[in-house]
Amino acid sequence: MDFSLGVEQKLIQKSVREFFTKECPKDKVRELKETKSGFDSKMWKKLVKLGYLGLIFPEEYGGTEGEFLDLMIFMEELGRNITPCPFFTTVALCGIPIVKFGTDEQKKAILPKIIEKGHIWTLAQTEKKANNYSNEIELTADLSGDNYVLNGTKLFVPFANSAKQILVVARTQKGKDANHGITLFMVDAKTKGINIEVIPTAAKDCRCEIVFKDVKVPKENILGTKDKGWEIVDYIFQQASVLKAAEMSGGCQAVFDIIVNYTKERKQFNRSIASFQAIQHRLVDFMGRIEGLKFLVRKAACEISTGNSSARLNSMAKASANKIYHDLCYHSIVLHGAIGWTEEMDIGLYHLRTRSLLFDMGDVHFHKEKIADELQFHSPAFKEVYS
Amino acid sequence: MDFSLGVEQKLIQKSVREFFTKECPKDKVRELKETKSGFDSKMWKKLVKLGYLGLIFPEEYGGTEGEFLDLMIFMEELGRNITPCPFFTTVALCGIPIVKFGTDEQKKAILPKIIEKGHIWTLAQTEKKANNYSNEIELTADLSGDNYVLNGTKLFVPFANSAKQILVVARTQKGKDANHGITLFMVDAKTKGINIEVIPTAAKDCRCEIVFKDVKVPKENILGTKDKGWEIVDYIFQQASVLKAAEMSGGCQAVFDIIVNYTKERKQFNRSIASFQAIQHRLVDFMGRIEGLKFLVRKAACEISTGNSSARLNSMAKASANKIYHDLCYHSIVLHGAIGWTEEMDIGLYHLRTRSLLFDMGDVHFHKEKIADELQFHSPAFKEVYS
Amino acid sequence: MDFQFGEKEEQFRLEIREFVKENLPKGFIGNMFEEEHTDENWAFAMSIAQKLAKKKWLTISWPKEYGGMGASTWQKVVFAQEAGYWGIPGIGMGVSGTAWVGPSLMLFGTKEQQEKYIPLIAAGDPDGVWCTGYSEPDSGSDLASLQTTAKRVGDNYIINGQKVWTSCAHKARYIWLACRTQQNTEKKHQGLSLIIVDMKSKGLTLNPLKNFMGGHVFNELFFDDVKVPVENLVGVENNGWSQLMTALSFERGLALSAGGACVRILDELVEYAKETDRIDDPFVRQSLADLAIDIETLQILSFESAWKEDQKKIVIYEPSRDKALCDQLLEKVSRVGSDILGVYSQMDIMNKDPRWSKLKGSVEHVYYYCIGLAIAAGTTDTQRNIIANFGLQLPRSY
Amino acid sequence: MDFQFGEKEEQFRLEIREFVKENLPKGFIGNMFEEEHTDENWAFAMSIAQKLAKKKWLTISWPKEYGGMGASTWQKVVFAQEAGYWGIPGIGMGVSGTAWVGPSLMLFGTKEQQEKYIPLIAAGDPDGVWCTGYSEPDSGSDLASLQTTAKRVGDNYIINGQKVWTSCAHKARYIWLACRTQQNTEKKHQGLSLIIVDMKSKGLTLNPLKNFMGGHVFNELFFDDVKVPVENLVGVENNGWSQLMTALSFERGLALSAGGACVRILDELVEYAKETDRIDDPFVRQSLADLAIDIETLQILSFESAWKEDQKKIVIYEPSRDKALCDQLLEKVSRVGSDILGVYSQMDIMNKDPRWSKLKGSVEHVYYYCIGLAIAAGTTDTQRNIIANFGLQLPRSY
Repeated sequence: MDFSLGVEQKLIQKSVREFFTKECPKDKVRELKETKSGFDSKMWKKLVKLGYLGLIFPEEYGGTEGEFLDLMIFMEELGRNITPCPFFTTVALCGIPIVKFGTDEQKKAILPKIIEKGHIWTLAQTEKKANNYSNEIELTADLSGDNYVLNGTKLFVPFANSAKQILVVARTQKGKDANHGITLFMVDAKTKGINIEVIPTAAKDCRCEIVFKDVKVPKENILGTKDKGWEIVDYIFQQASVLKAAEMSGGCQAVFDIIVNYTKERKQFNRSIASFQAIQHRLVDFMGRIEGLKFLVRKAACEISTGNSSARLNSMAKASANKIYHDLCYHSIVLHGAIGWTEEMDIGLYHLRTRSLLFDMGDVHFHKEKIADELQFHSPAFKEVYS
Repeated sequence: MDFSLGVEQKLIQKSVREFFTKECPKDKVRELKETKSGFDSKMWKKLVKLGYLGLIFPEEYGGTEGEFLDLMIFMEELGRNITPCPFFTTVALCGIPIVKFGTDEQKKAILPKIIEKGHIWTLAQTEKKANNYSNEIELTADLSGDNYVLNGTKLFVPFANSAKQILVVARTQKGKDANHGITLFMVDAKTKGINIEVIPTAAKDCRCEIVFKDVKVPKENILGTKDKGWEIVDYIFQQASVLKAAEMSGGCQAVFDIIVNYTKERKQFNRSIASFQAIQHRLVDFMGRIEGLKFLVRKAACEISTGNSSARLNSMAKASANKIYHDLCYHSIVLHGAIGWTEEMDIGLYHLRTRSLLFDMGDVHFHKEKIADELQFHSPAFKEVYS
Repeated sequence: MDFQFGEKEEQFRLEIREFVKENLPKGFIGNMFEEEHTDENWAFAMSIAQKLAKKKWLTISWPKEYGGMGASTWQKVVFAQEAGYWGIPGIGMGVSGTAWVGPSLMLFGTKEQQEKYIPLIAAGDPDGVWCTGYSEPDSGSDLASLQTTAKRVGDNYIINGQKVWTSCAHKARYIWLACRTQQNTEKKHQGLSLIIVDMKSKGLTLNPLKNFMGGHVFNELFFDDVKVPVENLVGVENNGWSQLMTALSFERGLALSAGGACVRILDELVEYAKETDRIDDPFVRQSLADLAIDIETLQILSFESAWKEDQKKIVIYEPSRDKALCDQLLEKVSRVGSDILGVYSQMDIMNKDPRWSKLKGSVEHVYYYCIGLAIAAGTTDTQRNIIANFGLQLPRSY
Repeated sequence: MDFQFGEKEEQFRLEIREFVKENLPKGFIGNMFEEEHTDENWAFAMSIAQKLAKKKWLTISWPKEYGGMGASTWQKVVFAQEAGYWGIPGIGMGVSGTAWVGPSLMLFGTKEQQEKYIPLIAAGDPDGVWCTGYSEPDSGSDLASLQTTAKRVGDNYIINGQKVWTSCAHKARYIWLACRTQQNTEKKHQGLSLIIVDMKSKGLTLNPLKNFMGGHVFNELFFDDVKVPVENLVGVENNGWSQLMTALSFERGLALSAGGACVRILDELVEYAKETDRIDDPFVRQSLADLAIDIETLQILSFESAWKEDQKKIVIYEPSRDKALCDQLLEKVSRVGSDILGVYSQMDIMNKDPRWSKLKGSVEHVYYYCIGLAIAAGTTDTQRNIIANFGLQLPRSY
């Protein structure tokens, strides 16, 4: 067992942290909220130039073939700095499944453009039920000649307004088993019939509504196998849950640093408020939870890295992140007193993201249900030994 | 609005508190755990002599026709002193429904014996599903001549080993609607075929298993109407939930007094431990919750007293009591340190009852479900005004 | 014992609802502090304030001789509940004037002050809008350590210093200012005074402090040799602390209106769950029931506090108890409500769009504003300290 | 990074499970402290202890030269986990001897002491059972204020005073006693010494302190002119405090075995839910998943602490962090487990009947014993104070 970061990860942690601190200070984060694209395209280009988009993609497509762990560390730092950018949507939600399920042709056509040109991708999955189960997928794709024709509406698709390509989860067949009959299409965002509108969210993080009206997609643009797309969605969820949890874990660490420093410095009744026991104990309880989260996420990522992805751990990571993030932000702002509520303090920037982070890749309830599944079908040691 | 106790209730509160303090000090409570009957029959006789068994029963049957509120205050005091005795089972679980649903003949035959002779009754409802829904009732009662023949098993029936009579919830008809086909029988505990065994519970509060094997019960011993007994069970639950919550509310008040006094007196690091902020804030949070519980219970009882029984409030009272009781006992014992864990301190006596109290008359989940029903079918003010 | 409102109060409740029906847009949900965000909101709030003034409800608790309604405790309770439930805008015109400036002036003000300021407040006049200058950058919970000075020079006070977290200052005509009129006193709460300052005074500058959601509630105020006539002193010079404590004690009823607001959100969530077919989801059911219990508990406790006041019993820790519970309840209502709204809980509260903001954005609004409320008028921890000291007679821990 | 045990450890785990299969009754779940309740339990525990001694597992962390196994950190971790999961009785023979008396004697004991006491412990001998006398009626969290005195008279110490909460004293042959050998020192932690006392000594009386469930773990001990030869002094006279602190730091691994015990209960609860057809109940599912998350979290943190120790990193607040989380987890496991067991959670733990006690009563056992554990070895609040001071470098708050 080894809890330390490897040389590679330490390097990434250091460089990414420096990069974000320099390229995207908190005032920039504030400014970006007011822009249309929601992210800094110059910074994006630098990220591309530094090769981060290819961090874990195969060398043959221009990547550096790093480990999944490297990506996890990248996401921790992204979350620590709450850097708004379409990295997660491009790499985690689209790049990773393309590497796994794409044909060699598709990969050759797509991955170098992501890695070298910084093409932005996003995943259009959520529909109005918004429950992350396959029964929410109602957007239809019907074959007509050499094309599929897509009709329906996707909601809260991150950075769709900047995306070059959209990975669309569509229904190609209806039946009893909702998991069956789902197909993933890679769709050019400029295709006729696509209408994209930004939804006004608290974080101003460019969640979009996409209306598909008779959108024609060539049939070779299917990712994976027709009707079996839900497997891909599950694959995406497993890894992206951990990466989103890493982002949140980084965010929690940053918020915790802020509040510990603030309570040490802030004086009332001639004492640092960190000397009040009620405050201390609250901080202490958060510290335990945050450290637990950090290692849970890292463990889940480690298992993915070594090819032993654990659905149980992946869901635990995200559920755990969800359980902590809100509480931490709420109490940290309250501990600041009035100043914590102002625009000028960074803490609020973290809290504005709480709700979207909680729902991205599944809420607590969703992930606990997944964990319960794992528990149900696991054979306990005592039954084996005492059998 | 008036939050003060009426003259009558103050009197009852004072006399009952004095009575229990004198007749059932905590060492007696400890001793009684080790006895077969689990209660002090001498004290029971005194309670009868003082007329408490007839507290709210009609004068014509020998009662004093007090309000439901009086009974609620009685239960608060009983809970405050954790006095073990079959008062609740006799009065709340059996006497009250007999007054409401019994024929005049039945009432004349039964109530004076309860009030003047202290006959002990209990309700046999729980079966192995133990969920408090009608679908748990599987004990059958089949008509055979002038008798019903009962077969089945009841569990955790309080004080059945001392009861003269048992009110048995039986199934006289099976069908789609589990609520239908339930009938309540008044059964002499000495009837042939009844076997009663005490279950070893933590509180040693004489929860019994009753096995019914071809037990003959005369058909005139039905309470209320055949097949419509579930209405009676519901009626019992409504009122008994509030009374059980009152018992728990009294218990919470007693535990809170104990822990506040202890933390004030106990010194560590040359200070009263009540001066530590973390301890203070824990006590303060409990105080708010306990005061809230007290008034919630009293309000629910008040509505029953005035004939406006509210299923919503009744369930809130019990759910709220359940939510507080465990937490309070756990933290109070921990705040005591090691001494709180010993037999000699009273606090443990309260905690030994936690689990049975939580399940008596329904757990939190059960009552929240009832509240949700009420919410669902209530028409909100905004819809009416803005319609 | 009796836990029901009387017929008179229920009648009054109907009257308030009639007012709501007539004066608020259909389906309206008012959110706390929202009226101060924009000029448009404020204008609407002031138009309602004037209608409330006509009913004497704007100053419902004031004696009739000062233009109030002279309402009974229970009428006030009903009004606070309903105000919370409907979110009636303009209800306190920024709170200060109606809640403590008026009542304090009745107790401590000169006849001239009473005649000049009180009628403007009672009428819902724009010049009857007040803000309150207590907090300073280095004195929040520790209020007595405030540093803004008022120096007597001839017939004037010359005021210098800084106030912060002053809500409604950008809408107020006057500020109710706590400042230091004597230096180097033995104890820090000695030598303080309350002074009325015209917000149009020379040397007074206002810096808006937007909250992190973009809303404008708080302000910073800088006093740079602000000259104020001595007749603006309220009560006795250097005796400000006890007057200030009296004024603070007028700030009640928050838990009552918050209780009403919570009932509204619960009602709306139940309807939302029904409309979206989620009412049968066991988690939604249990969550809603859980909220219902906590809301009922807060309400009953805040009624008890009102009852004690009505009975002229000594009320010391109860408002703190209610405030602490209220802080926690609002957080829970907003969190659980957000969980029920799911992805729709991430909407921007400054930019509401009926296509996206469910329940008119009220859940998200409480989600962020419950934080502000937990901080305002003494943090939850400060309330706990008060309860520990005065409710449980425990030694001071801070 | 690597979060898996190595092959060697997994092999060791299998070996332990083989031992369990051979030596424990089928389906056995051992509960903490239960072995001290009755003579019968104790005899069984000691029989297992002797078998463990043969494997060198009784003193798994001791160096081989003292009769230990000299296990690696990760073997120790695996053993602690498995011991918790299976509830292997006799594992520490009342804890004191194997956990700190032995290791302390290796550090501070004379050669004679080492030769006399250490082999008895390592062999699982009844004379190798120890208890520890630290707590006194007026010094719990504030240990340094202890008052029991040992006065040097010739070649003896004469001991007077009282100890309390002494677990296992009724089974122990020796007590590891902290007492005051010098009066009126400048600081209260000066002048303390550690002395070995034979439990059969004249003047030493034991009063059992049953817990409120009827279990016998704690005792009171009265020392009335108990004469102890000076050679029973451990280490340096009046230097007891630092030795005592060292001994306390040996008391690790509680979170590891508690984690194992929690996994077992979770496993059992899942099976119970399956058998009783409650596994599809959404509440049962969510509760079980919630426990699984918290258990995994505690385990990973306790592994981290072990890793830091293994890496010779300075471990200061981590054991406190793990203990605080462990206290809370045990409470939660027992509460949620009880909710799932429903009416069956009210069973008497001293009078288990397989007809009524589900999961062999283990949930109820934890339900009551988690309280004792939260109190023992520093309450949860004491741990929080330590973490605040040493983990977060916050000022002392107590």
